[in-house]
Amino acid sequence: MQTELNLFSVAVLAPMAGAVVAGLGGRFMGDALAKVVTIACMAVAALCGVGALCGAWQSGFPHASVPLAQWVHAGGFDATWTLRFDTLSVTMVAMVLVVSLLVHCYSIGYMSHESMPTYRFFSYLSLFTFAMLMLVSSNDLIQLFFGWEGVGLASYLLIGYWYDRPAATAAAIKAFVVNRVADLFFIVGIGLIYVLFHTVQYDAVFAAVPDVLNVPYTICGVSIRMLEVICFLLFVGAMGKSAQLFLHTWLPDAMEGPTPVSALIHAATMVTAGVFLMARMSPLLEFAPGTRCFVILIGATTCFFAATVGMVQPDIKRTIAYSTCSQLGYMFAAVGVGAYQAAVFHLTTHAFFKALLFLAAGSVIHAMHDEQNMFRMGGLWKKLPVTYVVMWLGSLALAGVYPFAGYWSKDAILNALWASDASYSHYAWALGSITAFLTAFYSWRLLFLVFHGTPHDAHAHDGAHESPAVMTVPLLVLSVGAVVAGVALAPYYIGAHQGAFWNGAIVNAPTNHIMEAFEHVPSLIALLPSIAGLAGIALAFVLYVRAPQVPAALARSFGPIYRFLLNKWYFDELYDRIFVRPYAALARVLWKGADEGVVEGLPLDIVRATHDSALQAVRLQSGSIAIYAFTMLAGLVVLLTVALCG
Amino acid sequence: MMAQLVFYVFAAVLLLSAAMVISARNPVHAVLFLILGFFNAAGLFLVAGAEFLAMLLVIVYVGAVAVLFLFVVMMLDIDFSRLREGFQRYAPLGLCIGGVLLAELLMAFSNWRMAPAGVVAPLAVDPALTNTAALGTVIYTHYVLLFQACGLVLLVAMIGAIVLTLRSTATGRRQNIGRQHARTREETLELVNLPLGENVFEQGGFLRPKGSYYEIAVPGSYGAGEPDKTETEEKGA
Amino acid sequence: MSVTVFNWAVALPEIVLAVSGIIILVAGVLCKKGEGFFPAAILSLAAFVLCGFLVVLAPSGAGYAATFVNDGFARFMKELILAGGFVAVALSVSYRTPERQSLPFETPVLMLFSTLGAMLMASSANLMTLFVGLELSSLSIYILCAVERDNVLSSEAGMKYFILGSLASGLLLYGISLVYGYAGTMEYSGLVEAVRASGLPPMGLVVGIVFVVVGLCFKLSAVPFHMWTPDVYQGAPTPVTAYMAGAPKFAAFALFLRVMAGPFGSVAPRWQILIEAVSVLSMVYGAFAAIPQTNIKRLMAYSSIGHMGYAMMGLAAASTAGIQATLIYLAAYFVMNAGVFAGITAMRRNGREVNSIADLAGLGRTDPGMALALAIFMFSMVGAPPLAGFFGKFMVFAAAWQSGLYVLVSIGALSSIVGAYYYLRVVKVMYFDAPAPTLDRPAPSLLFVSGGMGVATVVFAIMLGPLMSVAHQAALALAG
Amino acid sequence: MNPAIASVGLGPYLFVSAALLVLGVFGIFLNRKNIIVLLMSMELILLSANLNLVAFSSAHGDLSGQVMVLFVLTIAAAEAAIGLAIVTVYFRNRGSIQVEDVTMMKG
Repeated sequence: MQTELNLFSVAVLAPMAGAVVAGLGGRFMGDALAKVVTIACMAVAALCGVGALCGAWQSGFPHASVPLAQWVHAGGFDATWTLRFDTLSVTMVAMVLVVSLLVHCYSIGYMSHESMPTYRFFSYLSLFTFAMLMLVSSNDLIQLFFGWEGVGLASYLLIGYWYDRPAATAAAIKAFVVNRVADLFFIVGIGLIYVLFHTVQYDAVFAAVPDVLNVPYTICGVSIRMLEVICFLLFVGAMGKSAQLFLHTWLPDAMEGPTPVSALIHAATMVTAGVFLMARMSPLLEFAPGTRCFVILIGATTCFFAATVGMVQPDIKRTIAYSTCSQLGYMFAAVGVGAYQAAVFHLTTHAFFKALLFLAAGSVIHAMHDEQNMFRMGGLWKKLPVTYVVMWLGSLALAGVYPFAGYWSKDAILNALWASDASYSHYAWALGSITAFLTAFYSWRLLFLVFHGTPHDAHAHDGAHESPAVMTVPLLVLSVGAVVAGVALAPYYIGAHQGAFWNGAIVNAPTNHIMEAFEHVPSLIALLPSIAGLAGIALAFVLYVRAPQVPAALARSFGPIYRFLLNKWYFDELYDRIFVRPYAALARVLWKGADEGVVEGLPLDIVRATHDSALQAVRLQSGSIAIYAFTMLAGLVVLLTVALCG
Repeated sequence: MMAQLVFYVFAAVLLLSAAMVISARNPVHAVLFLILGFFNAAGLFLVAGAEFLAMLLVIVYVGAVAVLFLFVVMMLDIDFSRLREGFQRYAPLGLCIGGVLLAELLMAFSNWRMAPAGVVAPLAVDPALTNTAALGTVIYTHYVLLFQACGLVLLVAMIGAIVLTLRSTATGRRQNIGRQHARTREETLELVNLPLGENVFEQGGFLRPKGSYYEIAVPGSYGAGEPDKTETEEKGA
Repeated sequence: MSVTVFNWAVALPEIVLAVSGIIILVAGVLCKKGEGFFPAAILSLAAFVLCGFLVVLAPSGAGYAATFVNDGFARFMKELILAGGFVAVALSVSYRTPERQSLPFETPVLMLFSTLGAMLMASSANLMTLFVGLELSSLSIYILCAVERDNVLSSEAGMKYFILGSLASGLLLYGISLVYGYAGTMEYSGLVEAVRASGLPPMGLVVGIVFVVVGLCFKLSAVPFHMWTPDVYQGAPTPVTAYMAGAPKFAAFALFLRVMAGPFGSVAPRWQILIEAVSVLSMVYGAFAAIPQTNIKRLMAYSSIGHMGYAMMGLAAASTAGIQATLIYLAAYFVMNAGVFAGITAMRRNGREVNSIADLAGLGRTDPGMALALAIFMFSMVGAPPLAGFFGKFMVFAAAWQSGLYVLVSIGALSSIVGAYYYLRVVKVMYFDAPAPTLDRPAPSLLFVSGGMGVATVVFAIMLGPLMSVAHQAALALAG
Repeated sequence: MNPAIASVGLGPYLFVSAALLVLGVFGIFLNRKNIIVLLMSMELILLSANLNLVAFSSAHGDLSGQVMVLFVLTIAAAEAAIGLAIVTVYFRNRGSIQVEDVTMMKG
């Protein structure tokens, strides 16, 4: 047991070592050595992570914790650096590390054309990984928040890595700000947890849940159950990180970062943090049905919304980004109905095929010399055979075609949605099914546009070539995952062995029987998503291979809808109107009026008044003895009068 | 009754002369009024039974201080025609404030209360002694420290007067009285025969006295010849 | 003629000082003309040091038929006064240069006699002692102000100080006569009984107290009796200004505390409001009027007006803690003030004295040591921790707060913010302005004084413990 | 109490001294003429205080008031000497002792 804990600690901490060494010493040790160091650290960490997972699996997933150091110890408040060792954290750590290692390797090839030294990039990648590991292995909410913010910081640094591109900087700031908005809610939620439980340590909090079920919280005269409020706040925090509807706007813009970063953000780190948080907080969430309804609503809507937008995007990376958004919607919908296991399962499978898709897309972009518009590609399948094959595998997994990874997890979620008796769950099921169709459609739209048809840019087409091995090997490894992860893991994550597998890391309330119920849905219902997926593939084939002129005609005839989708439901414009412009106007007023007028002006006015009164005061000092004597006498008379009257 | 009459006469003259001191145009007159005021104040002291202080006021104040004022006023050679007439611009306001002060003082004095008897033992006067003897007894026993301190005050005043006003540089002409007395007729006069009908110019102008001014002026003062070293040092000390 | 214990030894330091003054005077007269200054100054310094020891050694108790008292309070104040006199004489040594012989050898002697008067004030147990001591001290200062007799500013300063000072003494004397008229005695011990027996104090007594307060406020240069201060500070020779900003102020405070806490302590509610008003006016006026100043001596005049306002806050508190706070404040004021004046005395260019703040420009580069010392003093005057001024301000604020004088404390805090403006302007000129032509190298005695005071200002916190306990004893001796 | 002052009473003395004080004060701050008059006004103020002291001394039958007057006279003489010396020095420097000319330093 101790061995696993040691491996686990190394797995969590090794990326930090890599990040620190490469980041601080990269200038001195040289670019190549820095890369080697980070990748070596990551490899060690990945080995340890997988080793810890295997060890834990063999010993039946015991619960343990690894105290590292004291942190905050102030009054009644106590927070220590502790690693939590249970199924959820171990699996997450292993998954994150594997994906991250592959992304690191891939980056060597992808970043080889950079003119500047790239040790900074690798250091950031390791830092990103470390922050995510901190997040998933946390044993209390404060440490979780540390990781949470670390992820936010690293994402800001990576999205804005090409800091000489204004769009990249703007995207980085956007990601950071949107996340800050969500984090505000999150930290208020943590604060309320401390208020309610007087601790932020998971076990203590979870143990005390039954005692505080009906504690009321009065806000603006309305009394609500405090647990609901807490869960709602935590979910808003998760919405920000996981790019759910209304807080999703940063995710597509984040594509301004280098493609490996996108892969990392979308597959293993960052966006999955929200889902992880929900799973981690399952003991609380189980007793907040109101919030869970809201979660279903948001999750399902996001799922549908993102898929519709993904259908019409011309940019290869944005299409995949919206796909992520959509898949995250599935996961939240599952959380909403209480099928946390299904959510985490989909998270895991999704990590493999989404990383695969992104890295493959990166390979395409790399080959096309940074061209991202799919309408300028075409007919590349002969030039990029490996990429073409893995893209197929990834798309099959994404579309949920049997027996690829996505099928198992997506099917489980849709079944759970059907089986659940929560309100909105059927709404979610309906939207989810439609989305399955749309997902398949836009995936093959991508495939056909990029790899089939006629090349639109002959020169770029001729220059295109297959990526080097350092990039293709990670693709192949991930494609294995995308094919087998579902069938291999399904029994443990959601199937017969799930109780023993999770061993209490995820809690279902005694009244929550969704994990049995979803097995017993009618077979037609269970088959529907696969049928929808195949139909989507067929439609894409018809529209983009058989009759390539139809999409343009459709876009023309359904102009308003097309533009509505192309502009992402006008969310950015809406936010610009509602938040950005009023805020900018307010800021301008505060700047010109309040700051320059009052904050700067007032002291100046005070200074002027002081100086003027000083000059007046000095005028009294006329130098004349008679005046001086007169002042003294006047003072005497005044004091005398005061004393006599007083 | 007699005492009252005397008091009111003295008091009236005192206040009148005080008023003249501050309003007289000529400072010499002001000093003279001040002397008159001191005399009357001495009278008031007498009425109150402070004979020694009354004498002191006359002897020290009139005899020394007031006369010192007179000397300085005359010595400073003030151009009276340049002296400004009247009072300061803010005189009305000043009068008001002075009036308030006077009113408050009179209010306080009109019902004067003393500390309850017996709380403090007075420094009793031996009825057998005259006022002068009684003061002398106290000054040299009880208040010897203060008496000596007053002596130091006078010393400081002396130092001050010397430091500030004594000059070793020549500023004016002073007579060498001894030399002047020691002169003989031969040194001073020279009889010359003037031819009838001629004026002095035709004889070569006026004659200077024989020894010239330099011999009769104090060495070191203006007009003297070469200053004598030893004598200047003596003066400097 | 009651028999009283004569107990002459209680005034031993004063006697020794007086005798040494006379000896130095005679010695100075015997020296060759123009060469008496240096020996006279050195002998005076020695006399101050000797008296500093004697003050500690002299027995406690009343003497001279209860006109004189020696107690912890008197010792504390006398040591401060002697220190003030010592520093002033030390500064006058370097003020006099071969090219500039304007100070006669009587200067240190007069400072010595003035210090003697101030010590008498601190030890007074009788209104007569108070008056005689005050006059001995003041008359010497009148002469000292005008002592540069060929300098028209010096004689104007002497003139102004003399006329206004005599007026103040006259008012003080009038007040003494009224107090005497009420009580029938001049001894403090008798006054205490008489005032306590008065019940509701009669008008005459109140008028007398106000006159006394006014007379003492003049010496402290508290607003509105401060008018002489800037002109006299500017005109008087710099060592004399340094003297005036030190010893006489301590003596006046000694009197103030002694008289107000002793004889008039039982009618505190009647005079407390006056002190509060004067304190507020001093703090505010001192802060504001200093802002447009260009002459550093005038600046220091307004600064001392403000400082006296702060120190009076402790008096206004009318408590033992308040007295203690005032004593600490005065000690802090002494170290920083003496240091600044050492710096001002050092301001010479080609042998000629310069006094404009602009002459300090660039001192941070041309003479970093002196600039650092001056900056320390300025920050201390602002009240920046952990320098001496901070503890002084903190103590008086705390004492006034405890006595419920919240308005006073808030006004004090505000005016010290305004005060920071002009103190820090000096620092700004020294470090950030384009350098003026270099000043001459300061004389060793100046470096000694400013260095010593700089160290004292910085390590004041370390000395604070013992100082507090001594000040506490002194305050207890006073409050009884 | 001394018989003479008993017949006059304390009050008239106090009134006279109050009037003398106010006259002296007026002399100081209303005068535009010359500084020596200021010095003389100062003498009036001191005289008023002396008058008070003498009267109170008699009224209380306490000698210390008269002793005080003795000291005050001494000090006043010294003060006059110093004052006149300063006036002389000033006159030598400025050639004038007009009250309104003593304003070289101000502000």
